[in-house]
Amino acid sequence: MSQNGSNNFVTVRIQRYNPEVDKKPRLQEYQVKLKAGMTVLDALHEIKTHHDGSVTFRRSCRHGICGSCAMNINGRNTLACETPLKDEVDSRGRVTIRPLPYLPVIKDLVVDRTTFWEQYLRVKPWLVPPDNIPEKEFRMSPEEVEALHSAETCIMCGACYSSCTVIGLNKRYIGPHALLKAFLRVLDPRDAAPGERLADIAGADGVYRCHTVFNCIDACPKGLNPTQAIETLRKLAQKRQKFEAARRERQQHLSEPISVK
Amino acid sequence: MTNDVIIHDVVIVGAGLAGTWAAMTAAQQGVKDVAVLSKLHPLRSHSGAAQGGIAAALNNVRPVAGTGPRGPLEQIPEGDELVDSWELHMFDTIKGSDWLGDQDKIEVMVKDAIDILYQYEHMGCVFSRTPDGRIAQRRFGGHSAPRANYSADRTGHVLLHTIHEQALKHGVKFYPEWYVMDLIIEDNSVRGVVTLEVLTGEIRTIRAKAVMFATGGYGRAFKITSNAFANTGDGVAIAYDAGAPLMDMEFVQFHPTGLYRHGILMSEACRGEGGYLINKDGDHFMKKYAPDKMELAPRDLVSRSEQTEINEGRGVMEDGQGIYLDLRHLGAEKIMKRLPQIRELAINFAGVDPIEEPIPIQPTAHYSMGGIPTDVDGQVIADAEGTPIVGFFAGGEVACVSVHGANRLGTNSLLEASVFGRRAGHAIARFIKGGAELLPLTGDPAERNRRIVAELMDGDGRENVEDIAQELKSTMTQNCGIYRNEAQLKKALNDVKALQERFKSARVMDRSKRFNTDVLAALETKHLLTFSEVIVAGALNRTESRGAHARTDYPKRDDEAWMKHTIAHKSEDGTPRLSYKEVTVFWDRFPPQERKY
Amino acid sequence: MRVFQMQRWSAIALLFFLTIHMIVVHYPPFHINFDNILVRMQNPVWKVIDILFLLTVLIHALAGAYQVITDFDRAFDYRKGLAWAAVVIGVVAFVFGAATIWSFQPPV
Amino acid sequence: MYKSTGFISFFLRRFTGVALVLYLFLHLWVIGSATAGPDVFNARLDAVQGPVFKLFEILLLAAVIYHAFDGIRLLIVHYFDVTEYRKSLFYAAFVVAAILTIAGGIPLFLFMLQEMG
Ligand SMILES: Cc1cc2nc3c(=O)[nH]c(=O)nc-3n(C[C@H](O)[C@H](O)[C@H](O)COP(=O)(O)OP(=O)(O)OC[C@H]3O[C@@H](n4cnc5c(N)ncnc54)[C@H](O)[C@@H]3O)c2cc1C
Ligand code: HEM
Ligand code: SF4
Ligand code: F3S
Ligand code: FES
Repeated sequence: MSQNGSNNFVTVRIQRYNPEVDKKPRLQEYQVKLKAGMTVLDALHEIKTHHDGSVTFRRSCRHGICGSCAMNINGRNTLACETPLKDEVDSRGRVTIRPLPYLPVIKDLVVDRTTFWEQYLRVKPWLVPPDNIPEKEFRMSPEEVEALHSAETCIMCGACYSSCTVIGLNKRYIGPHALLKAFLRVLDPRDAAPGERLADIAGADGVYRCHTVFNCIDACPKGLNPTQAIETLRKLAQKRQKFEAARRERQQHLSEPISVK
Repeated sequence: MTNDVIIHDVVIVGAGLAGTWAAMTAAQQGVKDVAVLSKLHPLRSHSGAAQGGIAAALNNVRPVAGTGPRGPLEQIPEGDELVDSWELHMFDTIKGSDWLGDQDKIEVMVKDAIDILYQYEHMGCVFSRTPDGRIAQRRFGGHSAPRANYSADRTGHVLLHTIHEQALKHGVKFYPEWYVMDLIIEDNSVRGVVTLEVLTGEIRTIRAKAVMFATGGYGRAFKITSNAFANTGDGVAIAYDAGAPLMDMEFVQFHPTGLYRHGILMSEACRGEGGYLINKDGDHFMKKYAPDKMELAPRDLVSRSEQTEINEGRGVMEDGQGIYLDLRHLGAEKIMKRLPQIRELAINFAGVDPIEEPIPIQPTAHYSMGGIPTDVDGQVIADAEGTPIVGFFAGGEVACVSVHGANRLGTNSLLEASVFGRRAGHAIARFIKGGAELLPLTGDPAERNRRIVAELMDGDGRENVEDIAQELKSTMTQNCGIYRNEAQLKKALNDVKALQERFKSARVMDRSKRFNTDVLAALETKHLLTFSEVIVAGALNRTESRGAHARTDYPKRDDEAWMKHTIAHKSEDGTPRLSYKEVTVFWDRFPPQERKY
Repeated sequence: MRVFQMQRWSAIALLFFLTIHMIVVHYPPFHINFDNILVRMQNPVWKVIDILFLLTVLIHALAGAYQVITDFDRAFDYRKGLAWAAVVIGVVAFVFGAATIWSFQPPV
Repeated sequence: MYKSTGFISFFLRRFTGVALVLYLFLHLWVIGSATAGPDVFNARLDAVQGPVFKLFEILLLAAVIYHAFDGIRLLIVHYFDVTEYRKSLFYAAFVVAAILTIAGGIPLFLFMLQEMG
């Protein structure tokens, strides 16, 4: 952190575009005074409230949990609220902010996520519980839960989705976020429909459309790994019957204590 | 401009836990036409930010015998003696509320708690687990047993995603990014809402047989807050303007551990897991203020202790306004496993790795105890006599049931939002199936709202909205914060009024219709100004200290005069008219006691 | 999905065939003419290897081309037709290539 | 366009893949002349073995080797849990491909000079 950054100004370049009035996007520059601990989101706020109220972006929680503020900062998708401004300043004192790529722009940094949510819905994100619901909780071992954490942490920010080259080419692809969700449900011992899920994501627009570009991992602000989830799903899809049988077997014992070794 | 009116059986405003539970439950009960409006995409709701846990006396873990109040926990072996009960949970909540919570309602909440937790689990919520596979629990401030059920430090996140998915499964219709700006109540019954579709800027009326408000809290009226930008108390302000009362608004909880300067929450789970608070001299000062519970005393008490340390010159950081939260002794493994998000936040925002350094923190405005008064079924109450406003429901942080009284215990609000959201869902279903009708409207309510927006966009005012908001937050923090007195509160009241006046000539910078967040910010600021006046008026009148309301000029609790709820109505001239309502107390079971920890 | 699997298995097979092909046919570099190819082709094992090589490379190439094309949003709807086109091209090319390999016969 | 090492590797793999397919069919057509007898075959092959074509062959070699090693990298990712090393794997594939291209290119280049000289 610069000791007293009071004299430092940063040139924040924001891509401006309102498709209702503008022919094409343009970059607009704003000078922002760099304060200690300032995030990119703080800078955007500063600009919006004191320079130009028409600069438009989404935000809410401002600590990386709601998923609103994903955008493209210096060519990289990330959350504006978790990105320190000073880390992004280039040698010419500039930071460039654009909307998430590959998605239609609604206004400035706000993008239309319709396809993103459609794919989320498409994998039926809810749990399908088994018939024998116990009076108390289903028993799951800490290890089983651990495996789910890598998917349950997803905040649906879309950084991965809009960095994926395949999404850039084809919006029919389910996409890393929704496949990660599918992974969460498939691996959950409480889910009674892993077979249908695996069948659904094994089509031409599912796990086999992923070309292992890895952008999704690099973009994910939560450090998640959709690629590995997709690889796992591919393997499980290969041995669907066996997996389903194992699941049925596991579900016989869902209300029994896990035996501690 | 479109004048087409949208019609639904049920309109729920807010897609946090409370709103979504209500919608899902109503749909499950067979109400076909349920719409949920939210100014954010549902999954962006602030419920998702909750970290620590959700309370319920499940009896899965207990303290290891002989290790004291901060020792390790272990799972309770099958068949062993239980350590917790809903009665104990009830007592803790009453004590936490400083005897201002309605005991009959608290009883409903703590009993429902157990069942709702299992329902969450059956719907797929990914909880952390004990070795034998039960839901894991941890300690939380003010609770005398480990009953905070959690999922690492992302509890709200997993609950919100789970319930949202279930609502989708049950065919609830969501309107994401629709801002509700007005509520229509005529002849004491609800008619619908006026909305601004953020994408297009169109202002429309939505008519409905039942309307529920679940718009969350109002922490944004303060400078340092743990609340999201969206928590601007729109619901309380809109309902108040529409003629509904507000209850106990002066009770605002300050959380002891907000990240220094940012206010971002460092979950109470940090202390639940064994973290310490230390001052400039390295003292564990909580020994002084709560010798028994220490760091795990309730929030109002811990925040006041910190503020006292700061005021007496023992704070840390350059301006002495901070305190240290020390986790180092927990060790890297425990921190990474139980508090991963906390570590990430500390590194990202304070540049401090809690494994190696203590985290600078300060008290932060966190939770709104007050709100729209309701009964246990979410039915909004119009006055102290309990007259219902027909068809109007509320739940979650926007409502005041009241189960939290003067101070909420951590983990009780996710619970409240869930339990009373679900109950409201059932009540709404009964209401609709009982033959509720779509009532007619007089005039075009959308029109007056269009004029408000037009005035903001094209008026000739020159006040900057953000400047007004900042000044409001400053005065609220300085004069209506953790400690208050008459002079400060009078100043705050004057300031708020002056700012309300200035807001009349406020004007936004963005003049386009499409996705105009500048207009939203202006409307939100208007709402902040509206309910802040109610907070201050209530605080000024209440000449005692109770829970989160700490008057330096009246430092004692006064059960004789003040064991009652504040009710505020908007009077003709726009100022709040205050009246009071008795607290429900089970005198034989939980009579008021001195509150010591 | 089948195309994906075909792509992987043919890739693994190609690793083997292509390496042989490169080493044997192209190194050390020499001036290629009918006769010096014929020397090798007199051994029928080479003919079998070359035909298998031809088969895998065609599968891999056409599966790859199919993937590349169907990655585009607009082509995605026509993927059935494209798959059949690939099969037809593959069969024709295979017959043609196999005939070529066959024709390396010593003059009678 | 989202630029990253992931994108670069994808683009190169794709570009080389498509180039190789085009080459494959050209190649089939050229040597397909064998069906018409040794004379036609020799004539057509003479036409494509000039120095310029040798240069093309070096490029072709580079394409094959890069594509193959990038493909191997993906196969490794498919069958082992190594996404963590994605960047190192990419650089490794690239470097190995470059070395092999040079090693294989030198004889071709020398041969080209020899043919010319
Ligand atoms: C950082 C933090 C951590 C917390 N941790 C815990 C914890 O560990 N345990 C616990 O029990 N509690 C915790 N709480 C409190 C708890 O999270 C909240 O009280 C609870 O989530 C409120 O839920 P809700 O459904 O009432 O509202 P919210 O989740 O806030 O949802 C409000 C909804 O209303 C919508 N809305 C608001 N205004 C409008 C409008 N004008 N038009 C349309 N829609 C509108 C929003 O879009 C949103 O969907 C925490 C709170 C904070 C701030
Ligand atoms: C040892 C040799 C080879 C290996 C290991 C290999 C491996 C691979 C792999 C793993 C893919 C899948 C990429 C994806 O799905 O994203 C692929 C794609 C492809 N390959 Fe190969 N390949 C080899 C040789 C060839 C040859 C000789 C050709 C051409 C004739 C070729 C043409 C293609 C094409 C067109 C694609 C599709 C492009 C793409 O998906 O990016 N490959 N290869
Ligand atoms: S996987 Fe990561 S990048 Fe993708 S939506 Fe989830 S949190 Fe965002
Ligand atoms: S970026 Fe896209 S192609 Fe696959 S590995 Fe990630 S989903
Ligand atoms: S504002 Fe919520 S993730 Fe950035």
